[in-house]
Amino acid sequence: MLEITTAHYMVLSASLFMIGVIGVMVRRNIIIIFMSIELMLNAVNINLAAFSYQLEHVVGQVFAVFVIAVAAAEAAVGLGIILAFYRNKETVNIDEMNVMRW
Amino acid sequence: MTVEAQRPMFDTNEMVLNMGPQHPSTHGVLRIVLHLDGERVADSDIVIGYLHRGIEKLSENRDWTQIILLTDRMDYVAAASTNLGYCETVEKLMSIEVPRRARYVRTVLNELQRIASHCLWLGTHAMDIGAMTVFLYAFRERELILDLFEEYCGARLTYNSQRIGGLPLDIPPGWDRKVLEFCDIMDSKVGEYETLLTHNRIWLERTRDIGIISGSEAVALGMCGPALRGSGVPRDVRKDEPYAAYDEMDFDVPIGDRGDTYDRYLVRLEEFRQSTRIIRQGIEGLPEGPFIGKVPRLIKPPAGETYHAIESPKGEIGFFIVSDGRSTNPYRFRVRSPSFCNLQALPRLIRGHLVADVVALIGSIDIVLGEVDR
Amino acid sequence: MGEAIAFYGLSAFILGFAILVVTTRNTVHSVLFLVANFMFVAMLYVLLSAEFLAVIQVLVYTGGIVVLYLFVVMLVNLKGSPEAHEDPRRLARTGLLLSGAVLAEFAAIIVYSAARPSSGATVSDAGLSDVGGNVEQVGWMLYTNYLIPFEVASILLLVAMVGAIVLAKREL
Amino acid sequence: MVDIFVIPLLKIVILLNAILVSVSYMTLLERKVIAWVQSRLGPMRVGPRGVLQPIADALKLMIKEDITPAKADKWVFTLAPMMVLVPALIVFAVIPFGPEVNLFGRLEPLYITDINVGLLYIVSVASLGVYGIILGGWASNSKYPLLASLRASAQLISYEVAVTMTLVSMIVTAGTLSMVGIVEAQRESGLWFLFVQPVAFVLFFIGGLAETNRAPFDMPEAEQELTGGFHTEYSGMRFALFFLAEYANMIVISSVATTLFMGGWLRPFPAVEALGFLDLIPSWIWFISKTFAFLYVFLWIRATLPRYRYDQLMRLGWKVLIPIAIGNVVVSGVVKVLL
Repeated sequence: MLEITTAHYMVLSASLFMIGVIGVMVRRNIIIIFMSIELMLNAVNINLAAFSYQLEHVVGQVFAVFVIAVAAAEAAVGLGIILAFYRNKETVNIDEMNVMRW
Repeated sequence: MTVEAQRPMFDTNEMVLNMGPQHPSTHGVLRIVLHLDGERVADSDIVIGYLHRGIEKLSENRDWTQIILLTDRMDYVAAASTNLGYCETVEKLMSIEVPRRARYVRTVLNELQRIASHCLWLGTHAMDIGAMTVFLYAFRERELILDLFEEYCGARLTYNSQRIGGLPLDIPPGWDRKVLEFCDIMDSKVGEYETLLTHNRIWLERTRDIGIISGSEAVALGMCGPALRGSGVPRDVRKDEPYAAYDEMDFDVPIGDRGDTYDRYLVRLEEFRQSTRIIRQGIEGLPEGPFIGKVPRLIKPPAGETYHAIESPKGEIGFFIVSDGRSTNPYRFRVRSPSFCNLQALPRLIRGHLVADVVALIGSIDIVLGEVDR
Repeated sequence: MGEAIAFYGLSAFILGFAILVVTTRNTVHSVLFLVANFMFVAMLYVLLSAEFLAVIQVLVYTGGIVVLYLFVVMLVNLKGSPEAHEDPRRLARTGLLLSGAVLAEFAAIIVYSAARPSSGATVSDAGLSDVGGNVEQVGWMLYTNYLIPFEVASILLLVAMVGAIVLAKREL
Repeated sequence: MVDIFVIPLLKIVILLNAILVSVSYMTLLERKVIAWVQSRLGPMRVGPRGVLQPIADALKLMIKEDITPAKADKWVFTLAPMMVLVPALIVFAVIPFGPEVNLFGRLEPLYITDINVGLLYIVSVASLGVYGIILGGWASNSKYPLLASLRASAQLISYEVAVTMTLVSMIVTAGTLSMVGIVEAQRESGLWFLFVQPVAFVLFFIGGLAETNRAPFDMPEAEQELTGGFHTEYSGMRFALFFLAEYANMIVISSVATTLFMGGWLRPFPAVEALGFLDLIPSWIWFISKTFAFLYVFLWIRATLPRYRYDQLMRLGWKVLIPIAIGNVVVSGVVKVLL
């Protein structure tokens, strides 16, 4: 147990990912759902960094950088949508986001 | 803080913000209810009356000389001008001839008062826009004027410096020389203010094109004084209806051309220079003679009514007084105060501007709440 | 030994804060826990000698993206956050499903690493200096082998920026 | 054991105390400098010529009642001042106050650590300070602080872009991210980078003023407009923490500017042999005096200039500073490749 292997990092990553999934499934507040997605992306990054460490190659880190870039884009657009939606419907409950237009 | 508590903090449409009555840059107890669209002022309500002491009603129960004391408390940063306005009105009502020497000293006092008041305005106005050093520089010079006033009448703020028919005292010996010395100091210090502000890019950005008001609109809103002259209207009671010794003085009335905050600033800065010019003329041409005219022991003006206005630092301050000719106090006493009239233009000025401009514009119209609320 | 303490400590914090993010009612607190979570993930990257990634994590994620979240949370200013499904049993079903998935995943990892011990060489043995948080190496990779993905990512960011402005602006 | 635990801990303790003392004395310096500019004396009562004023202030702030507004979010309200101060303090870990010097027979560097992503570390940690400001304003549950904190965070994020772009051009020039490496690069080139990258220096300085919320960019705490800014509802020690953070940030910006542009601990004109006698002055004194020169300029500007309006500030940041910074990066890159 005292020897930390890549498997340890994978278990951590899997657990973090699952917490993110649970957040997405259970919570109704779309902002929380977005944050859960960020948690999942972080879990992926931990995996990438761990494999990069194991394989002694930086390509994993390069991919993690791309993931962060995509996360930034996703957050910007997603939050823009939340704001636009909130302005019209005065809610952030995902159950009420059931129309294609308003 | 909140006017409508049930409103969410960030309504997407409008937010109501209460500025004052305890706010560091509303210059007293002015309260402005701002309806904000983002940070832009969509509309505003001005709430006054927090400093109402009923001076007008009070005056109707005081005898004529006691009222001078009350006028001190109206525009408390320019008490000498209010004193003068009241005394001249009563003199007009009673047709008292004021000796020439008294009229000259009154002119000098009035102009000293104008410089002191403008110093206070400049300091606070610059402070509102964030230039804190100007504040202390301007107060440094104001202090010299207060010293001069103290030497003349013993008080530093509420002077009680005029009497009906003339002055309470002749000028102390050597005072005239000190006043001239002060004029020299003042002329150089105005240059200092100008170095700090006039060509400062940030100052220009903060004041240019902020609160533009055209001359006709300003007249329609009843604006007066430097705030009106900044819009290009050459209205100055000192020139148009000379009182005291202004008809014998040579001076210019500076006017602006755009009517923005910067122009109002320039007009007042130029008035510093014109005031020292008038003071020099007043001291150098000071005639000999008595300092108070022939005034009856009991002041009891004949029945009648009169209106008389003078140019106070803030603008045209007018007194409308009715005497019934029987009692020793006025039947009706009413003041047209420049701060009040200028304040009416504020909602028009701040509409469409940002919150930060609101404080710049309050400074730019130069109000004193003691005079607004009376 | 030191690595084990660091790993378990960080993992506990990461998972703890992640759970708090998902369970907290107050959205602002939730964002704060997310910040803490990201900081600990950054520390984990340092443990994996990916310093560049750690710094980028703090700079972009914590200092940028989450601030954006905070902004939005304040702008929408929720009094009571919307909660609860119409069907409460759905929660239980989801939970069951997800626990199964997690268990399966753990099993897979353990089986995998037990079955192929040779490739699952302990990372503690791995040379730190070769991979080790080398900014130059990451930069080199980004600008040579991964130049086209890099450019695509920048276009993506540009598009996202334009999109976010279009969406959030009240009237154009 | 001594090398990995005792020495660094000792250094951290010494540095932390030095920083906190200099931060509190910054308040005195500010009051004195501004007073002199305004032809006043400044604090004179506590101690000879007022030198004990910061201690009196600290005592006063500590014994004052620490008020939490009834409707405030108590946890966040308490946490916010710390979240501002901590990033400002941990940045000092990578700032090199001097090279390796001989102390009691040991060769010790005058910095806590030299990591290979030093500059990025500073940028990223500094970007965390914005949380404290936003949360402080939000947790107060009051309008003016909220408005001020939104302003502050928008300002910090905007100017962070410009400052980071400026730092990129410095990285290109120096060829390293390590703070020590940047100073060494200046020694090798024999020139302070101030003369190599004057545009970057000006941009960094303006951006630094905005990042530390100093005049003329001090809208977040524009007391004339917002009655005090994001810390309106704070009192006592928590209020003091916000101020400690502001001054600590000023020192950070000055130290980083010194390291990047003014040769860090190097003497002026490090390549000119004729000035070798200046090396008699210890390196850390050079560093501290340069930093103080910067701080003095900060105060001088505060005493002189009016305040920008919020939209003008944003316009300046996005339409002037960021384009120039990007252009500067491109030019630096091209020059670096061509030379």
